[in-house]
Amino acid sequence: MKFAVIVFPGSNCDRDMYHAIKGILGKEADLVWYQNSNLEDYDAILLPGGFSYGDYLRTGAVAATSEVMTQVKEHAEKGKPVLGVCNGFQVLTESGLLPGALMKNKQLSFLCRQENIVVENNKTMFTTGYEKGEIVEFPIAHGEGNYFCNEETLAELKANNQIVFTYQRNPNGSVADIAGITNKLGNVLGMMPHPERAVEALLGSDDGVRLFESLINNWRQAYVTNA
Amino acid sequence: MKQVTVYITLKAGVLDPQGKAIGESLHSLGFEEVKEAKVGKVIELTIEDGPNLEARVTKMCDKLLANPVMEDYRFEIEEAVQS
Amino acid sequence: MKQVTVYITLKAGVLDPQGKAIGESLHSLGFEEVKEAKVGKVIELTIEDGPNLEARVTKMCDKLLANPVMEDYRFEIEEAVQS
Amino acid sequence: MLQTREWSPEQIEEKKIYQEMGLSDEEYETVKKILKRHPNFTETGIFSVMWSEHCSYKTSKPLLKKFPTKAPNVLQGPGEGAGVIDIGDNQAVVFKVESHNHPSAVEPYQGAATGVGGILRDIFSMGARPIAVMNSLRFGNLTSERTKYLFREVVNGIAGYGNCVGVPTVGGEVQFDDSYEENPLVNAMGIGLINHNDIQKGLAKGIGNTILYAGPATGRDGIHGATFASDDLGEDTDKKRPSVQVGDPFMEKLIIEACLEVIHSDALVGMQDMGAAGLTSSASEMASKAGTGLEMDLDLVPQRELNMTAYEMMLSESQERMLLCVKQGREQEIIDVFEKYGLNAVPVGKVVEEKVFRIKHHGEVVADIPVDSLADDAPVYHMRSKEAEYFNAFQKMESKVPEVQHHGDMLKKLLQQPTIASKEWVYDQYDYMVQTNTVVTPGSDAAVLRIKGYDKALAVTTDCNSRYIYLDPETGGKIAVAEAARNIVCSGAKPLGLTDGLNFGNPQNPEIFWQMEKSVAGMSSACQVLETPVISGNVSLYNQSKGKSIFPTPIVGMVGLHESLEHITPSFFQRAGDVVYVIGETKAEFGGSELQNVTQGKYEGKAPVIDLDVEAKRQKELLTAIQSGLVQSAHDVAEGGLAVALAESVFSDKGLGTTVELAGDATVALFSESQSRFVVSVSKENAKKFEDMVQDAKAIGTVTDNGMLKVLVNSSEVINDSVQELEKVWKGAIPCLLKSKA
Ligand SMILES: Nc1ncnc2c1ncn2[C@@H]1O[C@H](COP(=O)(O)OP(=O)(O)O)[C@@H](O)[C@H]1O
Ligand SMILES: [Mg+2]
Repeated sequence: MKFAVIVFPGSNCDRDMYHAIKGILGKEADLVWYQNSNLEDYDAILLPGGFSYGDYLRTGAVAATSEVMTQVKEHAEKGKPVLGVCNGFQVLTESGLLPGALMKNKQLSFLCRQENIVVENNKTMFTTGYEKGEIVEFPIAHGEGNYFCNEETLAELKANNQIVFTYQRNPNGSVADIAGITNKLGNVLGMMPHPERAVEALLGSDDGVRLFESLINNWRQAYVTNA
Repeated sequence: MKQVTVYITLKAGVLDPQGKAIGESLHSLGFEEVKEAKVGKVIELTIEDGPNLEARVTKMCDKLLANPVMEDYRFEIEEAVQS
Repeated sequence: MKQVTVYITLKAGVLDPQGKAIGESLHSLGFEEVKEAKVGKVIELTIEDGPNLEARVTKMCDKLLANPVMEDYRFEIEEAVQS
Repeated sequence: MLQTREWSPEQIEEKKIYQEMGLSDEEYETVKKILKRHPNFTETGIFSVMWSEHCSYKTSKPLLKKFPTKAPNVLQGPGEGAGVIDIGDNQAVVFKVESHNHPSAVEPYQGAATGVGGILRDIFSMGARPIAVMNSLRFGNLTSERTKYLFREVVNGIAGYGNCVGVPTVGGEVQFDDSYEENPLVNAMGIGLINHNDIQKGLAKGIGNTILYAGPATGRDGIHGATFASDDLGEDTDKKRPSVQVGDPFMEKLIIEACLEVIHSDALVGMQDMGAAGLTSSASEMASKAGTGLEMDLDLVPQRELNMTAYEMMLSESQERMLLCVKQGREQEIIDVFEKYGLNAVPVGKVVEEKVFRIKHHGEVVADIPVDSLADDAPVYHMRSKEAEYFNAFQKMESKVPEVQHHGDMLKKLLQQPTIASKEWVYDQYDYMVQTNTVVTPGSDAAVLRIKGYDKALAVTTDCNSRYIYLDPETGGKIAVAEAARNIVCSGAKPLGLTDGLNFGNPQNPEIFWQMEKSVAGMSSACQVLETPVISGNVSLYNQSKGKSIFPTPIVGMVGLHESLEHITPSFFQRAGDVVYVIGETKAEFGGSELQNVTQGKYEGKAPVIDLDVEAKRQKELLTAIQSGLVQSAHDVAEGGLAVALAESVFSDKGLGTTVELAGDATVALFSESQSRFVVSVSKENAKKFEDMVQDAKAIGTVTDNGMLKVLVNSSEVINDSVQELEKVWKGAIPCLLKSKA
């Protein structure tokens, strides 16, 4: 299984994501510069955290208009996995791959710390390695992670089981404590907490390993075992 | 040359913590008469004249400048002052 | 009730990285006709009527709303529309 | 802005325009001698910034010479963008501290932000990837609205810049004292990691080679910033205000990546950032260091504003700009790398044999200066030094023990003093985890960063208790270095070396210069004994306003090496049942203590005594014990004394407590700030071995699981408080102060 970590100008968790996949999980991964890229050969696309384009105008907004996002959309339409973390989540909502928007934290300041995250849906290709209702520890580090959507959208998210992660103690004002959601199909996950920062006990938590393992196992079952 | 001013404000019903914080600070400075504060953005664009300017600015707003999930926008077009 | 709209913009010569990024992004979306983009803030205040409104708003701007080292401001006062 | 019109060379002399720019009469005469003519307006500006304290260290140079700067593992000492120390495996650590005090007083958000940006450029201009930043801050008491605003905005600015560039802010310190009311201190320390063969120098070598300008266009930002930084913050600061420098961390992030890519090209000869005094200092220093000269054409310099003069371009401090020396004919290879990141890189000049600094603008030579005269030949002053009156008086004072009625209440009070209180409000706003190396996050003695792929880690801390230094500069200087080393050792690392940020008042005042002299002497002797060379640093003088000087504040930024990840040791207790030790004896020492501040509202008397040999011995023994796997936790005793150190040792989510028994006077035992002490916890099984190894360790109690902090003195209970309660007031203090109305 081969991962692409998309690097936008201003991405800054790209190397951390790469380290998690390659260094910790031992899978193939490339850092793919956003320009002149070709995503066809990759099985999964990872949109890392950071401040693409300085987060100027709105977080993720400028990156969302870049050509590479058209390729990411095509990839997603084929049902292949896309994971956006932090700024990656913001890019996904801005580009319309996921509903809603991410606004300034309600207390207005950047917030960095370990958070308890509840696994609400363990049936997605990203979360089969967790128990439903399990509480995991992922770090957060964002100034604009306050998930917002209107009531209709929220009802839809709930009805389709698209809410994958919630905060045990809402740190930023997100609607319905939302920390991560998928698209309807379930192959595009956007989340504010950083699973790639939670892959080594030495750094405080390795709860994120199972997220990547789930992805790898589900991919193997879908594309290798049945092939 | 035209001067286009785009005003971007949060949609009604969207929480505006920044506006709230400003309102509170104004109160604590003694400006009790302020009932509400809301914060938005202004983007001033200097644009070369051409046909369909309005339609093009609308496109810029829809594609990039405003996020329809949470924001409304409006804009004004004026002659640019020469500098 | 009055509706006061405060426009806050960067002083001339102060670097506006945000405006620059927006301008470049508009270019890459094909809006080559955009020569310059600048970003500012609008703050909408709903204020109880009273004497010296203008002087008071000026004070609010000087004390809190604008940063005199980097920003200029101007404001408009209108009758508030009843809601 | 300083001036809008350009005076003629004769007018500059007649009207003494040079004085406004910061040159003294004698200095101006020297310039005339060097040039053998009158300097023109641009040249006068160039001399004035290059000869400002900020760039030339003209008053501090003689003192800086006293620092020990050499050791077998020092690969680069002071003189380049940052110092470099070997850490084995062909790797090295790069670090430096930089001040941004004056800009932060004027515009706290941008001042602090650009401070972070500047120190990062010092790091990556050496070719190193920045792996962490620290910040050392000083403000007035958190009671005035102005101080709260400065504090909030400075923290905001550091977060805004550091988080965006993706370099973790892993620690620092904040202290609050009256003396910083008008003149806050904002010092930032950058740390980078590099392979030996990647080390770059800022050299313009090779006659005919090209000088490339990389980064955003030049505007009229911060013109005369270096001079401004070397001047008092007076009443007329508003008028003198240079147009503010605005940081663009997004731009910096692109520059970092481009520069770190460019260093692998052998077309690159040298690289330096444009820091204080912008194009002038970077260009002239690159030539001067290389023994060459340099010609530059300002028409080629990218410009953000219209009609900029040569003077403005040479003195602008627009941010995020770099200057590179590139092999002739191979410019395009380098330009391509910058273009990949959407950045400008343009040739603006070339290296020449004649040792000259020659600037052209609109086809005319606007500056023609012997290049060495700007750097090496800058004036050096030996200032008059005079022992401070107050020092004499303080030395004669009897040391007295402040009166404390209820020790438990006093502990609570101390924990709420902003200097002691939890800094969570600060560091929660910093992304301290990005790059996924931060093993020990802010909130401990030193931050610890592992090095991916190796069984080793780096420990980093900044320290400086300026109250002691004020009372007794020499002793205080020793303590600052010793305390930094203590923090490194507690984390389980061996101190490697340090960088210093010397923040003082006006050196023309002999008593201030005496403070500088003495604290540098104290620091130097501690560096000798503790074997920590000074590899880089920064000087910020004239930190005073309205005639009031700041406390002398020579900040120490220290880096240490964990030889194995196994050695990483937490600063708080780990397990109930462990034995609690205190290393070192406690004497009645309250001069400059937090207790003195709380009970008397001022600092006076003698600073605590320090014996450097004892300090070194204890640090060595403790480190050996840690490396032998005997230690569960180690924490140094600092502000607030043993009681505060014990409280900090039980603050964690483990629900632990402790019961300890002390002897002697309760106030002394609990709150004295005697030096060279540590609180250590050791498992029962290892207790004997630990005691054999650490001679001055004394068992005082045990770690409990009852969540209570209990202290008995002479067998009677003086404190028995819920740890949760204590932690609550400790954590709540700063947010609470920020919210409360003046
Ligand atoms: N300005 C700051 N930025 C980041 N971390 C800070 C800052 N100030 C304090 N801290 C963190 O809070 C902890 C306690 O700081 P301090 O009381 O200065 O410790 P010590 O006395 O042990 O040096 C340290 O881990 C330090 O890194
Ligand atoms: Mg400490």
